[in-house]
Amino acid sequence: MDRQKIRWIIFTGLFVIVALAYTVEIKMVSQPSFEVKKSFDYIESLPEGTILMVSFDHEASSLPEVQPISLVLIRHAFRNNLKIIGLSLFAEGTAIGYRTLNRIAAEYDKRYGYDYVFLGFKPQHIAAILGMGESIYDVFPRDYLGHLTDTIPIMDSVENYDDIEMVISITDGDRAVQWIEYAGPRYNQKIMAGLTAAMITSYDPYLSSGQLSSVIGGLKGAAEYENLYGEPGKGNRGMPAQTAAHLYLVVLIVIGNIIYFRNRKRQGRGGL
Amino acid sequence: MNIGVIIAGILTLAIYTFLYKDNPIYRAAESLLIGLAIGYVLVIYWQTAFMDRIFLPLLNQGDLWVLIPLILGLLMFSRFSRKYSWLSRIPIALMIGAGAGVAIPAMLYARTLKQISASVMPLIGENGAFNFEALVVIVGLLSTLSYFYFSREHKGIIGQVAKLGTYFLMLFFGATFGYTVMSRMSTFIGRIDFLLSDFLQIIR
Amino acid sequence: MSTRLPLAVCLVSGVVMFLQYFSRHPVAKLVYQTVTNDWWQVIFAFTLIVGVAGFIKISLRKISRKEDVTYSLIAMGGLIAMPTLAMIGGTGIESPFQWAFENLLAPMQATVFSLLAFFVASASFRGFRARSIPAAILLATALLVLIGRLPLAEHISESIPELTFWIKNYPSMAARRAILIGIGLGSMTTALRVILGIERTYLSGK
Amino acid sequence: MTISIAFVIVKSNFFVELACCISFNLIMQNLFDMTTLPTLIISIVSILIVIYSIISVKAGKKFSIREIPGLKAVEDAVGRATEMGAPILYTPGWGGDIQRPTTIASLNILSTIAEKAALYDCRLVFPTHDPVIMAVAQEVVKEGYAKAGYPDRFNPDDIFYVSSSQFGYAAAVDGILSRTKPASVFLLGTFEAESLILAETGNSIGAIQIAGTDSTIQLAFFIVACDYTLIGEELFAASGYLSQNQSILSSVKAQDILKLLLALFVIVAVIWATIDPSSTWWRY
Repeated sequence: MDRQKIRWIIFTGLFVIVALAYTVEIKMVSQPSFEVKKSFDYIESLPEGTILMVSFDHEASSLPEVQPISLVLIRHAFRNNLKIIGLSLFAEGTAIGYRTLNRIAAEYDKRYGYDYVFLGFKPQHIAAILGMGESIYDVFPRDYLGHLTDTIPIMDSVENYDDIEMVISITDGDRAVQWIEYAGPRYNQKIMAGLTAAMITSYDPYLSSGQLSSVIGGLKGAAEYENLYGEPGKGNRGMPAQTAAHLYLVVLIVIGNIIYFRNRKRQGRGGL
Repeated sequence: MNIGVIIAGILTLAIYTFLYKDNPIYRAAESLLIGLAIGYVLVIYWQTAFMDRIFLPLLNQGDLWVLIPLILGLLMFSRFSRKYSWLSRIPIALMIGAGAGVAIPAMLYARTLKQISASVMPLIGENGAFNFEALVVIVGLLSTLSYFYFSREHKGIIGQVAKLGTYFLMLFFGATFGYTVMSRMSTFIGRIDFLLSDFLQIIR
Repeated sequence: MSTRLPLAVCLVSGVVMFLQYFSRHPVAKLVYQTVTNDWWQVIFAFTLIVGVAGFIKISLRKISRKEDVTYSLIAMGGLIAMPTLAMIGGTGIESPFQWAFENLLAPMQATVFSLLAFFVASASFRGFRARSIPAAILLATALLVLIGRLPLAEHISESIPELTFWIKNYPSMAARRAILIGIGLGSMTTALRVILGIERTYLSGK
Repeated sequence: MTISIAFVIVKSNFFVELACCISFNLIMQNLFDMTTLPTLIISIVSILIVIYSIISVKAGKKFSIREIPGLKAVEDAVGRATEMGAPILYTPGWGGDIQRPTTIASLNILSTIAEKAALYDCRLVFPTHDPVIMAVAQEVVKEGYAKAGYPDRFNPDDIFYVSSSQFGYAAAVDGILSRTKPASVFLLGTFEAESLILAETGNSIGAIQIAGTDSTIQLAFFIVACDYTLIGEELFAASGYLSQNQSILSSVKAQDILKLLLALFVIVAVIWATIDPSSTWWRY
């Protein structure tokens, strides 16, 4: 069989398997990882009215992977009556962040300006991170909708990081590193990150050094968090498909090797 | 159904036709993608570079410092002329030189010192037990480093150690592959979610 | 002049940026911020115009030669559409610019990204063959981690996720560190040659 | 007259003030950040070793490095493209910019390949996401063609900007790969997620692929999908090996010396930490 045909078969197989697995609703129970449990317990422990800062530091293309994380985190915060200041240090994350916050706020009857606010986007991210350590008003004189920041009720009690319990950076790259390196040491700001699975290993050094409080990584992290939260969402929904895709790869690798060794035998080079 | 969802769905399928082979539908989508992406970047840079960094500081605050990057930027336009195109080497030299200056300490710190220091662990733990992990890390680090030793052919002892290094490298590549696949599959699942729930509305 | 001036600029900017790293003085931080955040961005923006002009030139030439006319027109249309929409309706949340981004550009980018899933599958089929000992190690680790990352794994055996975690944190981490150290040293010497003006490929003329 | 004198006084006062102000500031503020001391020490040691090796080149010393598998393939790759009458595609990846030393190393390799391509009259296509890299690459390739003695074979339109968007760039390069069907593909530089999109498409058209990157995550994908992969530092060594440029080779030698010193440091530190677990001098 020629190479092209084999590719088509592999591609079609993946498409069919993932699409089918996505339509079935099975709850795949898994032990939450230490990191996810730590994140959940921390948010759970906060008293009502505590202010969190959620930064949507990702591009639109990684939305499928990071949005389940931001959805469940914001739901959890709103359910526990925590307040959220949203912003974005990545141009593409801006509209996404605003829409996500609004959508979940509507589910929990939260009011813009009182329970949450969206500050918008700042391009020079390092300057913005450092600037907010002194005064959030200076960095964001107006919110995303153009209101003067100092007239927004939720901002009454907020001046800088001293008034913010934790910064949660939802990222597909190294923006959370900049939060860690700039807001962390100088302003003693606690930082949590929601990451794509591919980025998890890059953040290991910061976790082990304690500079990063905890992480929620990938669809699997989101699913685990949803289980702790008690309401399955997009993370859980994706797990059967994720499992099917991984198993499909395992099967492909095994078949590839069977073919390879059979051909080798036939060519008389002996077995293993 | 929302017109935006219909268009997004059609474009999604158009890109997927590439998996069959290159074809006019994919090519049209690709051209549109490239054109829109360039247009998008132009708008973003118009706002963040030209407006925020040049015109607004210059006109609103009378900040004359911005003339330096402005002139450096304009020098890039010398590339349109054959005779003066060498002038564009000045801003390029600034970017390359400054980049190199930043890179030396940053690379030595993050990529060398940090990594070396993090690899050092006592071989005997606090409870007096032998720390197998510490040994694995130190052997892995040194053997892989010897793989990157270029001054001598990989023969004899160096050859053996470097060979051990390649085994560690393969462990790393295998593990990274396994870890990264999860992300890659998630993005595809995201598109399937869009196609099945938003576009075709087969599932809720 | 055409070589010396750029070399001088390269040397000075390299030395200044090298030194600022070691200072906590506000002036040093200001220099760093100004050069990396403002100057680089502005120079890049102007160069972008040069690059886009080249792109337009090639497209127009294709149109005039009547090759790939449709595709060139589509690309040019997209290129003009975004700035035009931004000029008409701004770039706010409800603007047509944002609409075009969310419904045209973003889905296509996400779809190209998701092609990776398919390519991971075809590469896995072809690339993981136990041809030699290193290849077998690569294969075995990849299989183990693929399974170990699933919720399913702990139902098969507790030790699979543990072993996955162990490989990631010790042997794999050790190899990664060695790669990083090598890259760090290679980057450092390259950067140094650039600053000293020995590396001048970028000025075309070694 | 009075006005000008007054002006001078005011001016000199200004300078005095400025000087006072600056020196005061310099003393009061942290001119030197003590936490960077270890970095400064290793920087100085490294710089001295590199400079020493460069000086020994000037003094006539010859350096050579071991063979790197994959680099032999570079010559074959250009030859293969020529035989098949197909172009070569070279791309430095989406992850890098001109400020990154890796990009410089990649452009060094490009210059060697351009020379060979000019010699064999083989078309060299270079799509990029970064207009600055495009501008520099045009110069590099032009020079390569001139060096080979065929400046007229150089076509600046073959080195072009496609799109700064990661997946716009990936889609464009995929399109170019499937349409121009290059016989050889070089993926050398800093890559991110687009790595495998390009490498698998390159493989599907049957091109011979030589990859090399400093992105540790993407290395795994290149290893699986490409014919030859330069791992991390090999990319830097490759630019010296291919061009036989003595200054680069001497740097590679300096890197080896530094590696030996670092290895020694690790061994001493581990023994020390084992004997005295409370020691921290090696920690940074």
